[in-house]
Amino acid sequence: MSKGSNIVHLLGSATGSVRDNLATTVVTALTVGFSLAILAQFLFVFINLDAAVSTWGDRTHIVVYIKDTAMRGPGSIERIKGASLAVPGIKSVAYISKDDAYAELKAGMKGHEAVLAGVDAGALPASIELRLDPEYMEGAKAAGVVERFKKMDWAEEVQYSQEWVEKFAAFLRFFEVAAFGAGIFLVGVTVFIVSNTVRLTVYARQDEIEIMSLVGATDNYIKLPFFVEGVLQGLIGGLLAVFIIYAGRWALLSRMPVYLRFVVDVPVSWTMAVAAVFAFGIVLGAAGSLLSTSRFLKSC
Amino acid sequence: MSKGSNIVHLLGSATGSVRDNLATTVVTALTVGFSLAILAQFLFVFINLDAAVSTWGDRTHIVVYIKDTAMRGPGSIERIKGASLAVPGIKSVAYISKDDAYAELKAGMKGHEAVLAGVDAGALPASIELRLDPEYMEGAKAAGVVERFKKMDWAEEVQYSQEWVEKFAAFLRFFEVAAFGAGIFLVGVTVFIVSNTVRLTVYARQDEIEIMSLVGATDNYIKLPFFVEGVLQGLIGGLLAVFIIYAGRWALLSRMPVYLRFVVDVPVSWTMAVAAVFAFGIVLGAAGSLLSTSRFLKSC
Amino acid sequence: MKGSRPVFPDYRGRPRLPALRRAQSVMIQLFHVYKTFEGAGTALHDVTLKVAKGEFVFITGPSGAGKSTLLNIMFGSEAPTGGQLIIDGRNYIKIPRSDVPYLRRRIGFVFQDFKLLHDKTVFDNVALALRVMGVETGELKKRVARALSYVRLQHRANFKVETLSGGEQQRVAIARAVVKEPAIILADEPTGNLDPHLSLETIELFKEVNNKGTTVVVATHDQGLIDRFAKRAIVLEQGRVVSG
Amino acid sequence: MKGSRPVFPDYRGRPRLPALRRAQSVMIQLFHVYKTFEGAGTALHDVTLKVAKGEFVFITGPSGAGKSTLLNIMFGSEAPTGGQLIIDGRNYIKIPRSDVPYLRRRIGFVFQDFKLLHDKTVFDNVALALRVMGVETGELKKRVARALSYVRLQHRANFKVETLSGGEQQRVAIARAVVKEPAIILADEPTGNLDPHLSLETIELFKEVNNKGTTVVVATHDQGLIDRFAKRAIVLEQGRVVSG
Ligand SMILES: Nc1ncnc2c1ncn2[C@@H]1O[C@H](COP(=O)(O)OP(=O)(O)OP(=O)(O)O)[C@@H](O)[C@H]1O
Ligand SMILES: Nc1ncnc2c1ncn2[C@@H]1O[C@H](COP(=O)(O)OP(=O)(O)OP(=O)(O)O)[C@@H](O)[C@H]1O
Ligand SMILES: [Mg+2]
Ligand SMILES: [Mg+2]
Repeated sequence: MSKGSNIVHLLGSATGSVRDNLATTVVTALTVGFSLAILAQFLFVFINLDAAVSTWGDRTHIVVYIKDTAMRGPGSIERIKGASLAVPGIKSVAYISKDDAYAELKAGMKGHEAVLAGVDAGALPASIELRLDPEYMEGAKAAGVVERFKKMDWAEEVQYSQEWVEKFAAFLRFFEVAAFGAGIFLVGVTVFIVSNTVRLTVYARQDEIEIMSLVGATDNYIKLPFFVEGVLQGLIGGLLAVFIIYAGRWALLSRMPVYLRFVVDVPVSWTMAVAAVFAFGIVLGAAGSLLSTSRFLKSC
Repeated sequence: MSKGSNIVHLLGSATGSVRDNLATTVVTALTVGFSLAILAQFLFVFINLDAAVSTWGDRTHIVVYIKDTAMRGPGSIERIKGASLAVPGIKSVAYISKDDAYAELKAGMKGHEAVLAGVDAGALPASIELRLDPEYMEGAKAAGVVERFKKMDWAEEVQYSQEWVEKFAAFLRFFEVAAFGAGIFLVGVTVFIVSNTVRLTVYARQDEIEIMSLVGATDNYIKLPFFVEGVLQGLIGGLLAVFIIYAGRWALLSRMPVYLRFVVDVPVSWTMAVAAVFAFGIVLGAAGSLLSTSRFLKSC
Repeated sequence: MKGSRPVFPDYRGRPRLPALRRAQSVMIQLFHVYKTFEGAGTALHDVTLKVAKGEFVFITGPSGAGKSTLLNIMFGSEAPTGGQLIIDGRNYIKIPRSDVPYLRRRIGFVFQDFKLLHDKTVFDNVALALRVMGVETGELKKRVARALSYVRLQHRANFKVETLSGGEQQRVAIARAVVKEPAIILADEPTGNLDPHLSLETIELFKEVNNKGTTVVVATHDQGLIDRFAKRAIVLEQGRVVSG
Repeated sequence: MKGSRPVFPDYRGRPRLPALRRAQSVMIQLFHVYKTFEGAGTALHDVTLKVAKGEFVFITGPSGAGKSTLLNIMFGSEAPTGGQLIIDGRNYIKIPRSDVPYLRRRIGFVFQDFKLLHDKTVFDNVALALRVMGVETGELKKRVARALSYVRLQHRANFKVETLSGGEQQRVAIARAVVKEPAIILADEPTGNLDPHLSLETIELFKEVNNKGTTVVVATHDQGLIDRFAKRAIVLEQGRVVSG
C-alpha cells in the first residue's frame, strides 16, 4: 500500500477510463479544439490589427511651416529642431527643405506636371514635421501642443488635421473596448461550451462515480480519471486548434493579397502561440472536469 | 384510441419531458444561443463589409483627358460621352470641365495655394471619368477597355491605375473565398457543438428510451419529446442569440465612430434577421435531436 | 375500444390469417431454438416447446440456465441464433421492426432487473405502458389505480421509484405488466425481492389474470411456489429443456 | 501489509482510543435510531440493537419493513434522523466526510440492486474494491480470482457484467463484498436471484468468512435459510424491531 504504487494505480485507472470513454473524449476534444481555434484566430487578428493601427497612428503629424527669415544664419535649422523636440509630447522631428517640398509636390502631381511649369522651387516654404506621443494625440492635448508651436517666432503657419486625429483616437479607443469585449465574450463562450460538454460527460457516468464512492474510493481517486481525461481532451483539443489555425493560415496566405497578410500572421513566435493554445486547452479541460466532478460529488 | 387524443398525449408527454429535463434543456439552449449569436454577427459583418467593398469598387475609374481641339463645336461633349458609354464594360461616364479640374486641384492643394498663383484655369485639360462594370475590373479586360479609349481621336491621354484595380480585384476574390470558408467553418462548428450537446443529452437518457421501447412505444413516440425539446432549445437559443446580437450592437453603436457603424448594421430588415436566426436555431435543435435519437434507436 | 373482449385488441386490427386458425389454441411455440453469444457459449440449445393459449407455465432451473434468455426471445427483445418462433399465430422471426411495438403492447413483461424509470413516480412508470398505446387519461387513471391496488402500492403512487424498497420496486414492475391487460404475461423472477406472503399474493394475481384468459409464463427459482401452485413447470439446465 | 491479521488493516492505521477498549467486543451498536423520509413516513422507528464482533445475524421482515434502510445506515450511506450509531468503536454520526471512504473500505456491502458497472468486466468490477484501496496488481489478481471462485464465476471473469444472468450478477456483487476481506459484511437480500443450491452455498461462504472473524449481517426474506442456519434473526415490521 505504498504511496508510489498507489499513484501508478490511479494513473492506470485514469487512462483505462479514457480508453473506455473514447467516443465522448474525442467529441469533447473536438469541441475544445474548435472553440479554441476560433478564439485563437480572433486573438491573432486582434493583436495584428492593433499593431497595424498603432503604426498608422505614427503617421499623423503636425506640420510647422518655417518663416524664410528664420532660416538665415548657420545652425538655425538645428536650433529649430532642438526647440521643437523640447516641447512635451513630441516624439520626433523631421526637417523638410524647400527642395524636398518641391520634389514632394511634383511627385503628388504626377500627370499634371504641366501645371508646375511656372513654379520655382523657392516658392514653397520649408517645414518641419512633428510626430506626437500616442497619449498626446487626443483632442485637447494636441491642441495645446499646436498652440505652443504657433507662438514660436520662426513659425509661419501650423497645420494639424485636428479632425482626423480625433476620429483616429476615437477609433482606437473604440477598437480596444470592442475587441476586449468580444474577447471576453469568446473566452466565456468557450469555457461555457467546454464545461457544459464535460458536465454532460460526467452526468453520463454518474453511476460509475456513485459506485466508486460506495466501494470506498476517496474523492480525489474518483476525480483523477476525469481530471486526466479533461487534460487529455484539452491536449487533443489544443492540438486540433493548432492544426486548424495552421491550416487556415496556410489556406489564407496562399490566396491573400500580400498587403493583407499581416492580419493572419502569428504575432508572437509560433512556439509561443502553440504553447499558449495548448496551455489554455489543458486548463479548460482540467478546470471543466474538476468543477463538474466536485459539484457532482458534493451532491452524492 | 383516436388519433386526436393520441397526439394530445404525445405532446403532453413531450412537454412533461422538457419540464423534467429543464437543466439540460437550458444548458443546450444556451449553447445554441451563443453559437448562433457568433455565427449571425459574423454573417452581418461579412454582408456589410461585402457591400462596402462593392461600393469602394465603384470608386475606381478610368480618366481620359480630352484634346483641347476635340472640344470645339457644339454637342462635341455629348458625342464624346455617347461614344464612351457605347464601349462594352463602361457603367457610367462623368465629364470634368477645365474649370472643375482647376477647382479640384485647388482643393487638393489646401495650404499650398501660393503655388497655383501663376497657373491659369485653362492650363488643365478637361477629362471624362469612366466607371467600369465589376466584371471588367479584372486585369486583362480592363486593359482592353483602356486600349479602345487610347485609339479614340479625341483622347489625349488615358490614366488607369492598373495596379490598384488588380490588387482590388484580388482582394475581392480573396475576401469572398475567405469569408465563405469561414462561414462554412462556423456553420460546421455550430452544428457540431449543438448536435454533440444533444447527443450527450440523449445519451444521458438512454434508459428512458430503452424502457419506452420495451413497453411498446413506437419510434416516433419516443422521438417526439426529444424533437419538441430540440425545437424548444432552438427557440430559446434563437431568442438568446437575438438578444446577444441586439445587446452587442447597442453596446457597439453607442461607442463606435459613425463611419464604422455600417459594420455591425443589420443588412436586411430586423424582422427578417430575427426570423432567420430563429429558424436556424429551430432547425438546428430539431435536426440535432432527430439525428441523435434515430442513431440511438437503431442501436437498440 | 369495442366488442366483448376489449382487453385484447387484435394485433393492429388485422384479420387473422385463415390458414393459422387451427393453430390458435397455441399461444407460444418454439421450434429448435438456439441462442449462442459470441465467446460465451450456448445459452439455449435446441429448445422446442409449446404454451397453449390461456396456459400458466413456470420455467425453472439453476442460475445461468437460460430462463431470462428464453423469456427475452419470447418477447422479441433478443433474436434467436437459430430455429423458429411463433407467437399468437405470427412468425416472430420475420416481423418488420416497425411492427415490434404493436406486438410488445400485447405482452406484459416483468423484468428481472425491473427496468423502471427511477426519477419518475410510481404512477408515471405504470401509466407509461398505457400512454404509449394512447389510452385516454380517464381510463388510464382508473386502470393504473386498479393495478397498483393489486400489488398493494396505492399509497406509494406519487413517490419516485428511487425512494421505494426493493420489493416495492418489483411490485411496480408487476403492476406495469398487468395494467396493459395483455394477451401474454412473461414474468422473470417476479418474487425474488418479495417476502413469502407477497410472493404468494403475486402468483395469485397472475392466476387471476390467467383465469381471464391471459397466457402466463413465470421464471422462478422458488421451488416452493411451483410445488404450491401445481402448474406445469419447464426445467432448463445449461440451455436445454430437461423436463416439462 | 505486515502483522498477523493482514485482512483487517486498522482504520487508517490510527491506534484505537483507549477509552473504547472495553466496547471492542461490540461491532455495531444502534441507540434509538429513527429514520423518516419527507412525506413518506417513518422507515425506522426507535431501533436499538447490538451486533457483537464476529457475530452472524439475519435481518428479516416483510417488504418495506426497513431492512435496507437499516443496512444503509450501518454503512453510513444514509444518515439517521435521530439516535446514535457506533461502528467498531467510532461514532459514525460525527465522522467527517473525508473519513467516510476509509470506513467503507472496512465494510463489504452486497446491494439489493447490485450496483455493478454494467459495461465493465466481472474482473474489473470485483477488482475495483481493491483498486481504490491501492492494493498492488499481483495481490489484487490473486484475491479477485479467489473471490470469483468462491461464487463459481471464474469462467466469467472477462465478461461484461451486462452479459450476465441475474444470478450471476448477484454473485459478482457478493464477490466484490468478500474480496476486501472486510471487518463487516452487510448483505441486502443476497440470494433473491439465486437458486436454492446457490443460496445455501452463498450463506455457507458468509459463514466461512464469519468464522475467520468477520461480522456478518444478512437481510433476507428467505425463512428457509434462517431456519436452516439457526442464527440470530432480527425481525423488523414497519420500522420497528419486533423480535431478535
Ligand atoms: N448478452 C450476452 N452475452 C453473453 N452471454 C450472455 C448474454 N446474455 C446471457 N448470457 C449468458 O447466457 C447464460 C444464460 O443467461 P440467462 O440470463 O438466460 O440465465 P438465467 O437462467 O436467467 O439465470 P438467472 O437465474 O441467474 O437469472 C448465462 O450464462 C449468461 O452469462
Ligand atoms: N429515499 C426514500 N424516500 C422516501 N421513502 C423511502 C426512501 N427510502 C426508503 N423509503 C421507504 O421506507 C420504507 C422502508 O424501505 P426499505 O428499503 O428499508 O425496506 P426493505 O425492508 O428493504 O424492503 P424490501 O424487502 O422490499 O427491500 C419503504 O416503505 C420505502 O418506501
Ligand atoms: Mg435470469
Ligand atoms: Mg430492501
